[in-house]
Amino acid sequence: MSHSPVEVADDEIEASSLWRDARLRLQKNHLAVIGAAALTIMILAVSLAPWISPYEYDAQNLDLGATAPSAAHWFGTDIFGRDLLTQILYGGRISLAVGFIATAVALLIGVSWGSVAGYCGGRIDAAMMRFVDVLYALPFMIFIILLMVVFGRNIILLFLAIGAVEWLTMARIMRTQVQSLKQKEFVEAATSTGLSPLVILYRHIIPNAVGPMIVYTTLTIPSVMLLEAFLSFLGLGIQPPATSWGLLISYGAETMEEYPWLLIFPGAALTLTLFSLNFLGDGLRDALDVRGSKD
Amino acid sequence: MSLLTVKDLSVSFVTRNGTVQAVRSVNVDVKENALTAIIGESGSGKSVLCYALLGLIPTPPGRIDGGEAWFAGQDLLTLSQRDLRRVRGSQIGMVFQDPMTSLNPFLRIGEQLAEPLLLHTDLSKQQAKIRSIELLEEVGLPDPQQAMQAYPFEFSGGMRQRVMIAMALINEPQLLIADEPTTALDATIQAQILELIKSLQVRRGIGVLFISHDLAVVAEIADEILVMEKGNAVESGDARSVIEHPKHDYTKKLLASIPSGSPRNYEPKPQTLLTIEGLKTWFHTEAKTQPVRAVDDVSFAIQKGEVLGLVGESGSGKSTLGRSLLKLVNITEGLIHFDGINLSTISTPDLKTLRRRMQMIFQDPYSSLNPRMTVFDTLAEPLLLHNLVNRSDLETAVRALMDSVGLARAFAKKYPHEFSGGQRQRIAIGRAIATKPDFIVADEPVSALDVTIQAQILALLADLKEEYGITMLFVSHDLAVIRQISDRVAVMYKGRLEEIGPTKRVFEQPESSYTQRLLRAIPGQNASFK
Amino acid sequence: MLLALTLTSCGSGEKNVVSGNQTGYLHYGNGAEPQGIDPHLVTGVPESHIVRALFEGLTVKNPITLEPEPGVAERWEISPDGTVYTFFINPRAKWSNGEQITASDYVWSWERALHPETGSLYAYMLFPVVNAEKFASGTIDDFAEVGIKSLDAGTLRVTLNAPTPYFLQLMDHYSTFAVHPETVLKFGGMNDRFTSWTRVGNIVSNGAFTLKEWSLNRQIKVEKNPHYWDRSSVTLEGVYFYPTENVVSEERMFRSEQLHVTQGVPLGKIPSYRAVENSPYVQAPYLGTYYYLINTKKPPVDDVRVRKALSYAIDREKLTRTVLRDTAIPAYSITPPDTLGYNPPKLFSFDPEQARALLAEAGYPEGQNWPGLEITYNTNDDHRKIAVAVQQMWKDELGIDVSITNQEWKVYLNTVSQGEFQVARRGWIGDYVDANNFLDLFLANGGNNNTGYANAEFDDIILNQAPKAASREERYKLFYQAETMMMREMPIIPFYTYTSKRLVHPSVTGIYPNLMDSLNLKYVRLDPTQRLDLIPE
Amino acid sequence: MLKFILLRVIQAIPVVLAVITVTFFLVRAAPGGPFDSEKAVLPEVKKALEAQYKLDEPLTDQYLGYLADLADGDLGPSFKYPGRSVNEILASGLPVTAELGFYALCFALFIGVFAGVLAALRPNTRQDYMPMGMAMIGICMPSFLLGPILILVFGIYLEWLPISGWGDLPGDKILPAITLGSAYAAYIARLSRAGMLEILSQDYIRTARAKGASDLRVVFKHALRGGLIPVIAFLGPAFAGLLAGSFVVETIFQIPGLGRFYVQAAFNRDYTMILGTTVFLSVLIVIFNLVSDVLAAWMDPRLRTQFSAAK
Repeated sequence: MSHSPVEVADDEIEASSLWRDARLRLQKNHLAVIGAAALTIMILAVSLAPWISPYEYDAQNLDLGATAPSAAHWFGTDIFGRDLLTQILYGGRISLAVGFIATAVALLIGVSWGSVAGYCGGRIDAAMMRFVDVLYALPFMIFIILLMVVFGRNIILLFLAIGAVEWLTMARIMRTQVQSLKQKEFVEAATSTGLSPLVILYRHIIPNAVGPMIVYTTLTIPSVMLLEAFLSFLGLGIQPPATSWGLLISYGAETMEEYPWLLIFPGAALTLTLFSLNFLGDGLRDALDVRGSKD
Repeated sequence: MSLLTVKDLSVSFVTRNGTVQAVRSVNVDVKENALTAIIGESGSGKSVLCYALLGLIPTPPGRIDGGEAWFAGQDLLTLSQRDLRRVRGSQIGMVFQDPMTSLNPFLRIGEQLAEPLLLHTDLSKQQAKIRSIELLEEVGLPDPQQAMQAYPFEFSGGMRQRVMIAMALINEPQLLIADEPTTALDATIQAQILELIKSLQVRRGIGVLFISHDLAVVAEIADEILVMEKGNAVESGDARSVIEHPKHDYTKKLLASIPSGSPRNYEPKPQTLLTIEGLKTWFHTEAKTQPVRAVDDVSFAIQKGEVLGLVGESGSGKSTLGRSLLKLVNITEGLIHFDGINLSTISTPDLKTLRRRMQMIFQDPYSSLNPRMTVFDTLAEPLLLHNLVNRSDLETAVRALMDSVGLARAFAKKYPHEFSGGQRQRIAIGRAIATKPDFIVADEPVSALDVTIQAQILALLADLKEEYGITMLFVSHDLAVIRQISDRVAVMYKGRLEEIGPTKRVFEQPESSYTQRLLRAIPGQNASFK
Repeated sequence: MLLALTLTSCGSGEKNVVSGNQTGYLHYGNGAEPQGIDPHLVTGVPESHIVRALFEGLTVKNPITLEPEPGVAERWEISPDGTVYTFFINPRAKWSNGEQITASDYVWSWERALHPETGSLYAYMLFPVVNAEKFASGTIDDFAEVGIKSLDAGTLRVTLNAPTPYFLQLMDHYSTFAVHPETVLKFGGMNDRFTSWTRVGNIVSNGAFTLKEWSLNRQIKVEKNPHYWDRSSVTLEGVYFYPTENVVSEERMFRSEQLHVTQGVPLGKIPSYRAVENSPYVQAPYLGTYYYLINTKKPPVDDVRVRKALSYAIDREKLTRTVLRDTAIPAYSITPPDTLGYNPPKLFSFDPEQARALLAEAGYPEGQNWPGLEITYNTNDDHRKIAVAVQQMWKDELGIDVSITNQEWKVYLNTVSQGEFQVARRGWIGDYVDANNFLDLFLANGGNNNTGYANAEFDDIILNQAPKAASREERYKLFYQAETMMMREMPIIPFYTYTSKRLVHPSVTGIYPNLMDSLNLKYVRLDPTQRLDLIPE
Repeated sequence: MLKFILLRVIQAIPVVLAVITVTFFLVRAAPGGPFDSEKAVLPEVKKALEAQYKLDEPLTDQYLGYLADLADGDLGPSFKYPGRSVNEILASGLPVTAELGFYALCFALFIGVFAGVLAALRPNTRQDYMPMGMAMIGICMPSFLLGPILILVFGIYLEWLPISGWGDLPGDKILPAITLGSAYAAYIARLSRAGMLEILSQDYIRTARAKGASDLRVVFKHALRGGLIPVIAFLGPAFAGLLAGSFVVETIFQIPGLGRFYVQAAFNRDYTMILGTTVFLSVLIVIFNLVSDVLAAWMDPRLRTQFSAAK
C-alpha cells in the first residue's frame, strides 16, 4: 500500500553510505591526502626498517663517535657511532605504537567515562567528575613510580600509564559533547522509542561526538609521544638500547650545539607526524561532519 | 518612482558539492512609499538576493555573477566595501528573521541601538541616546529609558523585534529590508509587528522590501508582490492581482497550500484513551529559586480515535505537556492514566512495553533524526526493539513502512542529511508509526516546513490516522493548521488550560478572552483568497 | 667552525663575574640547594661547601697535599701508641659572635653529633673514639664514658679504640665540627632537627665566612667573618652559592659569565672547552671509583668465571676515551690509585680471548645457553651512556645479550639494598683519603657491601691486622693483600676512577684541584684583569 | 552569585580530602623512604630519625595526625630540609611560581588571542594557516627544547636577555615566561580561533555589518567578547597546569619556584613536602577553575543577571 506516489523505482539508486561519502570528501581535501600519505609512508618505513637501513639500530662504533650526515650515514651518527637514520626508524616503531595505542586506550576510557557522566547528569555526573578532579590533582610522578613498582616494567604498562593520564581531558571534552547532544530531539525520539540509556549512548550519542574527539585525538598523539620520553627517562618506559623519537629528541636537546643533527632529524620526524595527523584529523572531521554537507 | 531597481541579478555559491545558482537573473523594483514583498519557500533565493544587495554575503563561497542594483543614483553592486558600509545602516536599514539571535547578547540595547547613529552621523553620545529613546517610543516599547540599559535576553521576541526595527530606522533610511521579520514570532505578536511595519512605512513614506514565505502574512500589507521559486522570479505584480488572479502554477500551488477548510463536525468518541488530572510539570533551574511552572494543574481526557489539537504560543507549556504524557520529562504532580494504566507509578520494564503504544513526532526534522543512522536503521530500530518482526522479515517490514509514509524504497540506505525537510519528516513519522502505536504526540510536526510541504505532511498524517486508528495529540501554534486537522481543540496559556472543546465550537464561539485574541491574530483573514 | 660559533661570547652587560671581580665576591655554582647547614645533620657535597665556608674543624687539609694543618687547634700531640690525641685550641679562634672557642664546645658538639636522637648520618666518623659507637647506638647513655675530655678551656683530649692513621683527616670532616652550644640551645633542644638556629641572623659559626642571606633555591650569600682567626689570609669579601642542579644550565650560566666556578661540565661540552686557549676547564683525579656491583648470589653471576669474563671483556681504555671523553682513568680495582701513597693491585686487563674462554668454561660458549642478565642503574644520562656501551661490548666480545634497566633514585636504592639485582651501577667517593674507606665496603656484614661477598680472612685483615700495623708500608701491604684476595673473586666490575671536572673563570685562583675535590674558599683570589676568552686555539 | 560560589566550594571539599587521602597513602606506598641513602644508614640513626618524624607510628595515626595538623594550617616539617617547615618552603616558592605563571599566561593570552583572531578573520587562507601551523608546533614543542633554544639565541648569541635567575637582572623574567607560556599560547590560539569562528557566524554579526560597522569594529566590539568565553573558561585549568608544569622551566632558568621543590620532594620522598604541595595545588586548581567559571559567566550578561538575581 502506498499513499504518495513513489517517484523512484525501487532499489535502483546505489546506496550512498556516510563512510563512502566521507572518504570521497576526504579525497578531495588535498592537505588531508598529503597527511595520510605521509603517515602511510612513515608507518611503512618504520615497519620495513631492517630492509631500508643497512645498519643495526644498536650497532656501535665508539671510535667513530658522533659524525655529521654523510653518504654512509644520511642522518649522521650519535655519540656511540650508531646510525641515526636507523635509530629514527626503529624509534618510530615505538613512538608511533605508543602514540596510537595509548591514545586509543585514553580514548576508550575517556569516551566511556565522559559520556556516562554527561548522559546521566545530576549526582552521578557530579561524583564521576569529582573523581576526575581528584586524579587531576594527584602527583603524577609518584603515581607512575608506584605503577612501575607494582606491575614491573613493560610496554603495556607504558600504554596504561599514559592512557591513565590522558583520558581525563578526553572525558571532560566528551562530557560536554554529550551534554549538548542529549538535548537533541533525536535522543528524545530514541527515548520515546523505548531504548535503554546504554543503547542510546552508544548508538545515538557517541557516533555524533566523533568530530571534536578526532581533533583532540590528533593533538594528543604527539604529546603522548613526548610523555613517553619523559616516562622512559624516569625508568618506566622503554629501556636502552631501544629508543623512541621522544628520547632521541631529549638526548639531542642536550647536545644541540655540538651535534645539531641529533636534534633536527628526530624533531623533524615528530613534527612531520604532528602535521600529517593534524591535516588528516581536520580532514576527517570535515568529512564526517554531515551538517556541513547540506544547508 | 523606483527607489531600488535590481536588474538581472545572479548570485551563486561555490560549495564543495559544486556550484549552486541561488539567484538567477532576477529583476526587482521597489517603489517609494510602498511595501514590496518577495514570497518564496526555503531555497528560493529570496534572502540571498537581499543580502547580495548590501554585500552581506560572505565571498567566497558566495559570488555575484552579474546584474545591477540601482539605489539613490549608484549601483550598489559596484560600490567598494567602504562606500557600501556608508549605505548600510544609514540609507538602507535591515530587520532580520530571528530577533533572538540577531541582537548582540553581550551589549546593552542602548549601545546597539545608538551604534548606527554613532557610525554614520556626528551626533554625540548624549544626542544619540535621546534619539534612541524617541525611536523606542515610536516602535511602542514600554519604558524606553529602562530598555536602554537592558540586555536583549531580558526581552521577549516581540520586544526584541521592535528594537531591531527601531535600530533599522534610526538613521531614517529610505529603504527598509525586512527578512522574514515575523516568522519566529507568536501569532498575536506577529500581527502586532506586521501592523507596526506597515504603519511605519506609511507614516514615514519609505520603501520596504519585505521577505516572507507566508502568503497569508503579506497579503494584508503588501503593495507589490514578487514570487520566487528556486532562484527564479516566477511572477510579480500588484499584490491584489497576484493573490486574486495568480498566473503561474507555482503561485497557485502556494495559495492552495494555505490551510483552510472549515472545521469538521465533531462526532463524540465514546472511549477514553488517556486522562490527566491535576498535572503539574515544574522545572527547577539552578539560579532561580522559583520553579518554572511549565504545566500547571491541567486536567483533560483524550478519546480514542480523535485528534486533539493543542494550541498555544511559545512558552505556554504545550510541548512540555506533550512530553509529560510520554514520560519524556518527569512530572511534578498529578495523574496520567493511559488505557487504564497509571503512568505515574509504572515500572521501567512496563514503561518500555508501553512505549510501543505511545510515540512522538517532533518539530524539527533536522534534529530529530540521528544524522549517523540510515533511514533503514532508524526505521528498523523500534521494530527490533519491541520484537515486532524477525530479522528475516525486517527488510520487508521496513519497506512496507517506507511505502506507507511515501518514501521511495531506494532511499533505505541513505542518511538524513541527503533528504529535504519534508522527506525527513516522513522518516520521522515512519519511525513513530513503526510500532503501530495507539497514541501519538505530534509536536509542531509541520511548523518547520514550507507551506507546500506542510500541506502534504498534514494530508499524510490524516491518512495514517484513519488507516491505523491512531489517537493523536497535535501540538501547534498555528491555528489554521489546528483548525484543519483537529476534532477537538485545547488552548493553553502560561501553563494553564484556557479552554477545551470541539474545533468548530472553539473557533466559532471562543469562550476565553485569550482564545478570542488568538483567533483575531490569524494572518490573512481580511485578505481575499480564492 | 661550529666550535667557534658555539663558544663565541662577547659584549658586556650586567655580568656577575665582572661585578664580582670588582667587589670581591665569588659566584659559585654549587650544584644543588643545600638541605641545611647544620654540620651534624647534612650529608651532601653542596652542603659541605657551604658548611666548610662557615665552619672550620680542629685541623684543615692542605689544599694541595691534603696533609692536615692547624685549624681551630693550633697544634696537637699524638701518644706513641697512636690512641690518644691532645688538641690545643688556638686562643685566637673565635666564634663569629666574638666568643672564644673552648674545648668544652667540642665535647658538647660531639655528644650532639653522636647522640642517636640527633640522627647524624655521619656519626660513624667518630666511631674510632672510645665508646663512641656504643653511645651512638644507645648501648650506653652516659657521654662521660666516651673518649673525649676537655682538660681545660684550651685543651681537648681524645682517646681512640685503636690507632687510626686517618683520624686527623676526620677532624676536617664537617660531621666532627663544633657548633656553638648556646646558640643551638637558644633555638631548641640539643638534638632537635626542627630548629632555626642555622638561619640568617641566628647562626653563630667559626669559619672564614658568615651567613648573610639564604633564599631558598635562589642563592646563599656569605661574607667575610671579622672574627675569624686567620682573617688576614682571606681576600674574598664574600661568596654567592647558586643551586645549579642542571649541569647544562650551569654551563650556559658560566658561558654568559654569571658564574666564576661550576660544579660540573656536560660531557658533550668538554672537547670544545679543552680546545680553548687558557682553558677554563679544570680536571683532576678524584677519590672515587665507578663500578658495577655484582650480586654473587644470583645466577649466572654466582659463578666467578662469569664475573671475570664480564670484567675482562670490557675495554676500559676505549670506554673512557670515547664515551667519557678522557675524563676518567680506567680502574681495575676498587681503591683509586695513589691514595696517600697506596696503589691497588691490577690483576687483569682487557682480554676478550680469556673472557670468552672463561665464559665457555662456565658453560656458555659463544654465549650459548646464556640465561640473560640485567644491568640496573639509577636514572642519569652518564650512567645510561656507560650501560649502553657496556651492553654492546658484552654482546660483541662475548656474544651474550644483557638488558639494561634504569630506575628512579629511591627505587634503585631499594632494589640494591634488597639484593633484587644481578648487576647494578655503583660509585663510591671516599670520605677520607685512605684505602680503608674503600676496602671496608666489602666486609661480610658491611652495610654497603650488597654483593654477597663474604671472606673471613679479608675481614680479619681489615678489622684487626691493618689497624695494628706498625708502619704505613706494612699497613699498605696488608691492604694490598686483602684487595687482591677480594678482586680475585670479582664481586664488582671496576670501570674507572673519577675525576673532578669544573669550569673555572680565568680570574679565579686558589681553587686547587685535589683528590678530595676539597674546597677551601679562604685561599680563593680574584684577578679582575683576567678575561674569559672562548675562542678556540 | 554568592550561593553559586559557596556551592562550588562545598563541592570541592571532598575532592581535596580525597586528594589528600590518596596522596598520603600513595607516597607511603612508593618504594624507598625519605632517609634511604646510597651510604648505608646505621639502624639506630634511622630509627631515631623515623621517631622524630613520627614515621614509627601506625599509618592511620599518622594520617589522622596529618589531618589534624592540616586543620590548623600546619603542613608539617620538611623531611629533606631539616629545620624548615613545608609552609615556609611553599611561602618562598609559590610567589615566584605564581608570578612566572602569571607572566606566562599573559604572554599566552596576548599571542594566542592575537593569532586566533587573525586566523579566524580569514579562515582557510594563508593568514589562517601560518599562525595555526605555529600553534601546532607550539603545542608539541617541549619546554626542555624551547627553553635552551631561546637561551642560545637571545641569551648567548645575541646577548639581549639574561639566561638565568629571577628578579636579579632586568629582563630575566622574559625568556622563562615565553618558554612556559608558548604551549598555552598555542592552545589559546586554537580556542580563540574556534570561538571567533563560531561567533562570527552568528546572526548578530550580520546585524552589525548591516548597520555599517567596519570589519575591525565588528571583531572588537561585537565578536571578541563572545569569542573569548571559551578562552576564559580555559584560563583556570591552564593556570593550574602552569603551576604544576613549571618545573622544567624553573630548572632550565634557575628559578627558585615551587616546581623544583615539588619534583625534588618526589624524588627524595619528602612525604610532607609532596603532600603539602599537592594539597596546595589541588586547592589552587579548585580556586582557579572556580574563578575562571565565574569570570566566563560574568562575561555573559545572561548568566550574570541570573546570578545576581539569585543572591
